[in-house]
Parts: sequence; C-alpha cells; structure tokens
Amino acid sequence: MDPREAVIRDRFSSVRRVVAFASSKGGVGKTCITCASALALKELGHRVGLLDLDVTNPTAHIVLGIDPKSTEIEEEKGVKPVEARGVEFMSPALFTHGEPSPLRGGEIHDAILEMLSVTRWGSLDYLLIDAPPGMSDEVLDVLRYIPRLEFVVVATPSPLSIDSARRFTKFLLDEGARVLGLVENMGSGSLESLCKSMGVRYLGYIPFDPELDRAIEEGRIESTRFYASVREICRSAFHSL
Amino acid sequence: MDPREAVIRDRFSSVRRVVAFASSKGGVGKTCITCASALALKELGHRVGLLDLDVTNPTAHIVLGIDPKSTEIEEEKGVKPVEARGVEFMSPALFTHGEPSPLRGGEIHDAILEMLSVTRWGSLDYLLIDAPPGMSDEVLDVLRYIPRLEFVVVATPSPLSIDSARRFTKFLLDEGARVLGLVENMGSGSLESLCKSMGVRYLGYIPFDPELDRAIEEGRIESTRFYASVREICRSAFHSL
Amino acid sequence: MHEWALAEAIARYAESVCSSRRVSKIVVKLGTLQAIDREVLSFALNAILESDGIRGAEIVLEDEEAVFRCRRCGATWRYSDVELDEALREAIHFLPEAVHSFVRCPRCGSRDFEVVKGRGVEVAEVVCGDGSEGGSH
Amino acid sequence: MHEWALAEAIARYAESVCSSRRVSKIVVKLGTLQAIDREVLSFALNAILESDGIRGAEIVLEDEEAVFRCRRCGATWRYSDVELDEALREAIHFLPEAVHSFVRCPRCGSRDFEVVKGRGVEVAEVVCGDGSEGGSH
Ligand SMILES: Nc1ncnc2c1ncn2[C@@H]1O[C@H](COP(=O)(O)OP(=O)(O)O)[C@@H](O)[C@H]1O
Ligand SMILES: Nc1ncnc2c1ncn2[C@@H]1O[C@H](COP(=O)(O)OP(=O)(O)O)[C@@H](O)[C@H]1O
Ligand SMILES: [Mg+2]
Ligand SMILES: [Mg+2]
Ligand SMILES: [Mg+2]
Ligand SMILES: [Mg+2]
Ligand code: NI
Ligand code: NI
Ligand SMILES: [Zn+2]
Ligand SMILES: [Zn+2]
Repeated sequence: MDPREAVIRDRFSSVRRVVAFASSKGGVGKTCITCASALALKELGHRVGLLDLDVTNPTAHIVLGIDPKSTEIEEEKGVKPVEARGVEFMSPALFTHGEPSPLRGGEIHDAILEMLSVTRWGSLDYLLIDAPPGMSDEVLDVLRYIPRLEFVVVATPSPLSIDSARRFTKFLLDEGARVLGLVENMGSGSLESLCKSMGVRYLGYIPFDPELDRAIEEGRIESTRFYASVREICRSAFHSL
Repeated sequence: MDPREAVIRDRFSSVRRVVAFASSKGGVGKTCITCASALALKELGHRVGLLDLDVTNPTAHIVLGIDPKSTEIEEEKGVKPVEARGVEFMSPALFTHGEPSPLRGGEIHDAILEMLSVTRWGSLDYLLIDAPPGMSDEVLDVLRYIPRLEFVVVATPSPLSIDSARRFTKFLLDEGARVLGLVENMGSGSLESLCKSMGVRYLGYIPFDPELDRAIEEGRIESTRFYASVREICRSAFHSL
Repeated sequence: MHEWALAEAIARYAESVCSSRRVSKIVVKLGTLQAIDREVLSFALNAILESDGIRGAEIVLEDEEAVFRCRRCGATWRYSDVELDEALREAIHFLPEAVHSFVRCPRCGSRDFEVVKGRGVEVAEVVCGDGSEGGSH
Repeated sequence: MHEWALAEAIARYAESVCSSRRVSKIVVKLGTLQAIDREVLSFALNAILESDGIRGAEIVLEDEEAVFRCRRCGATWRYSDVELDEALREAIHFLPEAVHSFVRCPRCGSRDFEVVKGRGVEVAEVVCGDGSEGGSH
C-alpha cells in the first residue's frame, strides 16, 4: 500500500489558498503568468509559493532565474522549497539537473505524489501551481489530492486556444472544481464573451508584449508591461487584497 | 495478452515515410506546421496522411476544417481515415465529439495502440504526425511502435522554448531516433546556431504571421505567408522532392 | 467492419506465439465496452487464419463485462447500467477511451475513473498445434 | 532529513487503517532506488508514533532491490549495477523518477524503462492492537 496520500492534506495545512494556472493548450502563457503572479502577489505583501507541475518539461525555474544544477536542496523534516526572489519554489527540474525527463503517465503520477507528500511549505497566503498542457495525470492528480484547489484558466484569442479553453473549462466545471475565472493572454478583450457563455468570471487581458522574452532572458520580468498587467489582474482577481 | 502490437507494423507497410512534428514545449506551432506541411506536400504532388496524436487535446481538425460531430466514420477491414482537403486524416477528436477527454497515461497509451492498429492508411508518400507537448506516453509510444519514424523538432526563439528544444532533441538523439532537423517558428533565423551546437540540421524559419489565426478561422490557411514559408521548408527538407 | 483489423491483430499475435501454421486454439476475451460483433470477428478470424494456411483452429470468444471504478470517490458501476446514445456507443466501439468523454461517475460526476475490466479485445490463451501453450509469450 | 516526511506518511496511513493509538506492527518495504536511511526513518517513525500516543509498535523495515525493465528492448538490470555520481543518487533519493533522466538501458540506451520493483516506500502490512490486519485498507 502507498502511504503517501495519507499525508498530503497535512502538507497544505499552512497554506491559505492554492491556485492552479491551467489550460489544456500549450504555449498560452501559463508559466509566464504563474511566475509573474507569484512575484506580484509577493510585491503586494503576501507570502507566496510556486509549484511547477509540468513534470516532463518544467520551465518556471528559467523565468525565476534558478539554475537547478547549482541549487542545494535542504532537508528539514521533508524537502524544503528553494527560495527564488522571495518566493518558495519547488520543481521537478531541481532533481533532473537539465537532463531529459521522459516519463509515462504512471511515473508522472508517482512523481507528483512524491513532491506533494515530502515538500514542506512554509506559512503561505498563496501557493500557485504552474500546470502542464494536456488533460492527463497532472491535472487529474491535483484535482484528486489538493484540498481547496482553485483554478485560473489561461487562454489566447486564437481559434485553437478558444476551442481548447471551452473544453477544458467544461471539464473543470463537470469535475466540480472551483474556477476563479479566465485570463486572456496576448489579447485585447475578445474572450469576455466566451467567459459569459461559459458562466465563468473574466479576469482581464494581458496584451502581447514584444519585450517579454528578452526580459526573461535578462532576469527582469518585473520591469515589463506584461508584469504590470498581471499584477493588476492579481489585484482584482484575488478578492482579499 | 494484448494482440494489437502484433499488427501495427503491417499498418505502415503502405506508407513510405512517417514524420512526426514534435517538441516538449506547447504552443510553438506543431499543429499549424503539421497541417500546413500536409497540404503543401499534397500540393507538391504527394499522397499525404495526417495523424493527430495530441490525444487529450486534439486541434488539427480545426485547422483542416473537419467538424468531428458531423463526420461519418467508415469501416473497411479497419477504420478508414476521413478525407480532409485531399489529406487522409485520423484524430481522436473524431471519436470524442468535442467533449473533454481527460485520460491518464495508461489510457493514452491504450488509445494510441488502438488507433495505430485499426487505422487503414492508403498508399501514402508521407504520413505526418502532430505530436502533443510533453515527453510522455505519446512520444514514447510512437518511438516504440512506428517503424522508420523521422522527427522534425519545432521551436521558437523564446528562452523557454530553446531550453525545451535542447532537452527534447537530446532525448531523441539518445533514443536513437532519426531527427530530420529543426524548424524555427515565429522567428527570423536565430536558432541556426542552436542547431549547429546540437548537430542537427536547421530546416529554416517561419516568420510570425499576424494573419494566421484569422485564416485558420476562415478555413484558408493556404492563402497565408505562413503556408508559403512552410511549403518552402517542405520542399527543401524532404530531399526526394 | 473494423473488427477485421482486430482479427488480423489476433491472428498475427497467435502466429507469432506458435510457429506459423500450427495454431490449434485461440481464446479471446471481448470486453463489452468495445461491443465487438462476435460473428464478424469470428468470420474474419477464420478467413484470415485460413488464408495464412492455418486450418481447423478452434476459436473461443468469451464476453467480459465492462466495469468502472471512480478514482475520485471509489464508486464502481457497469457499462451495462449506463444509458447512452447509439452514436456515442459507436464512437466507443472504435475508440474505447472515448468513454471518458461521454460517461461520468454516477456518484460524484468525475471523468477520472478506471476501466477495471472489459475494455476491449484480449487474447486469453493460444494453444499451438503440438499442444504447447503459447500463452505466456 | 527528508525521511521524516515519509515517516509521517507511514504513521498517518497506519493510524487511518487501525483505529488510532492501536497500531501494534508496521512492515515497510524500502525500495533501494530511493536509498532511504533506515536509521533515520525508524527513529522518525518511532518518534511520530509516540507523539501520537502509540507506544511499543513493532517496526519492520525490509529492503527491496530496485530492478528495471526496458520497454524498448526488454532488457532487465538492477540499480545496484548502475554506476552513478553521488549527486545524482541524491536527486533520485528525493525524486525516484529522476532515474529516467540519469539512467539509460544498458542494452539499447533508452530512457523508456519500467521500475519493476524497488522504487520507494511501501507499507507491506499493518497489524492493529486488537490483532486485526489493517492491511487491505
Ligand atoms: N503576453 C505575452 N506577450 C508576449 N509573449 C508572451 C506573452 N505571454 C507569453 N508569451 C510567450 O509565449 C511563450 C509561451 O509562454 P509560456 O508561459 O511558456 O506558456 P505555457 O506555460 O502555457 O506553455 C513564451 O515564450 C513567452 O515568452
Ligand atoms: N508563424 C506563426 N505566426 C503567427 N502565429 C502562429 C505562428 N505559428 C503558430 N502560430 C499560432 O500559435 C498558436 C499555437 O500554435 P499551435 O500550432 O497550436 O502550436 P502547438 O501545436 O505546438 O501547441 C496558434 O494559435 C497559432 O495560430
Ligand atoms: Mg508552461
Ligand atoms: Mg501525462
Ligand atoms: Mg498542437
Ligand atoms: Mg501523458
Ligand atoms: Ni466495428
Ligand atoms: Ni533524505
Ligand atoms: Zn466518483
Ligand atoms: Zn533497452
């Protein structure tokens, strides 16, 4: 028998809210938005954690400027998240050292159970989850194991993303998940009607920012207009602010 | 015992080349490029098939203008691909009717085995595979089951995509896969040096095309500059032309 | 009839287990989820074996009822208790995993359930002409 | 010592199987892939059970050797035969799935292999204070 499930609930007892940024479509901006949201919520005075759950292709550490190879893992009654610009950070990349990590679904499930059961988060206001694309073990596992989980759906105005977002949101609502709302990325407001038709809150849009990639390369995402837009959305999306 | 594996090789005996467009990063253009390549190779006089292997989030049918709900499936000693603008087309979307399709890895593996063993491709010069993001059952299964498989890696010049492409290409080469080369999407040539450093062929770049999304919506991808770029790359990438 | 393709898979598999032309018995389990047409499958399997020069092999087809178990709430239920449109049953006939698109847990509504048994076509046993069991190939 | 977190998981699990405070024996299998420190685990488990008011429970720790089987070529091999840097072994200690990043099939070079057994921490048996087996929870 696998004992790990039995302890996961305890691991989240020090965390006030857990919010997953998700979409079955890849490349819509989940990772950039999750990282920018973590930094913005921290800037707004909150204690924030970030968990990268893109198990076979994690990238959040790049945005946060963490080099997995040179990062020491500390143990203290579990595995301590590392500190990334004031954010408690955990990622499978910390253990794969930049090597390829091809895993079948059952192995992804096992890796997620392991990370959820041994990571000791501090006292956090927000734990943000950077979800992978697809609709598979990763999303099904967070739905199954993480108590009080909330979702932010990320979409762009492209026809492929809109179709995916509609299906993904239906999936979440059918599962009884809490959907905080949808963020439109690289757009200018055109997804508001999609939200209305699905009955989910429209959290706002983030314009295309041609400077984003370079800012990520230079480790200064906070200096971008992208970041300013994300911060405004965080301010209004998370009521308690 | 599962008998399906035993027949897969036979299913590809009428196909000259099988080429998967892949990347562990989502949103780099795999689907758009696979569909455009299929139409371009057909235009260049070849018999072409396209298999969508993004099992939990298929989107190629949207680019090809196929409505899964109103498409009849024909049986003839197996399942016949449907015809999409002169291309033989198979996709899990044909069976899920636009509903969400959340599947765990083992289920994805089963769905792929099923499609590979019952689909009866005609006599084809090229069967193109639209791979999903991630490095999981889908990519591992095509590597395991499809004879003579070749890969085209798709990447954009963004730092997250470059890091992913490097890791994904290393994975493919380590597996002994044939890597035809790398296509740079939404770029202007900056990934040529990445290819050199990895020892893979640089197949060319496709510029960002602000008209692409609208053209997809209107079902006329062939009218775009995006398509013209893809066609040039196909012309030079597939030697035999 | 797409059953033909699966019959070919069964024949290829049996032939790989025994040395060719010496298959004397094949036991096939048919999961009810895929709703395989027994007559079509059995006709196809006989025709394929015959054209491969294998005569008189005994074909046994056994139904296996499809049973689901929810990974979220633990509920179990049977495919035979599910009400479903003919068009959707046909989609599942072609791709059994499509069941996760159309069927949800009767207790909690989740699509995250396991097909415990009865998914599709499985070979339970192959007996070769010399009487040896090819089953554990 | 991250073993503490896994000891908590084992304790929570055992307590959920028996009615609390009545755990009398726990048998734990330790897959050698994760290279759990037995002394640290056993110290932590005793401390946690005691603080939960459970005294005198017998703790049995059994090693299970890690064995791999390649999904591409079928080769099998053991973790104990693999040469690996200490830093990489430590990464695998924290996340056993990292083995797919650092280890490849000795025959064909593939990373697509199965950990047949010996991955990590498993509870093989729990005996409750009244002598009942809580194992099948
Ligand atoms: N608002 C934006 N403006 C410009 N580029 C963006 C924007 N949002 C995301 N990107 C770019 O899009 C790419 C994909 O973003 P990413 O966060 O990795 O998506 P996902 O995590 O959904 O796959 C990245 O290269 C990123 O730089
Ligand atoms: N060269 C390009 N110019 C402009 N937009 C593009 C280009 N290539 C892809 N896109 C857009 O990027 C998005 C993601 O492309 P897609 O083919 O779905 O990527 P993937 O299959 O890798 O996830 C789509 O909305 C598409 O319209
Ligand atoms: Mg991402
Ligand atoms: Mg998966
Ligand atoms: Mg795609
Ligand atoms: Mg998967
Ligand atoms: Ni049929
Ligand atoms: Ni440890
Ligand atoms: Zn349920
Ligand atoms: Zn091997």
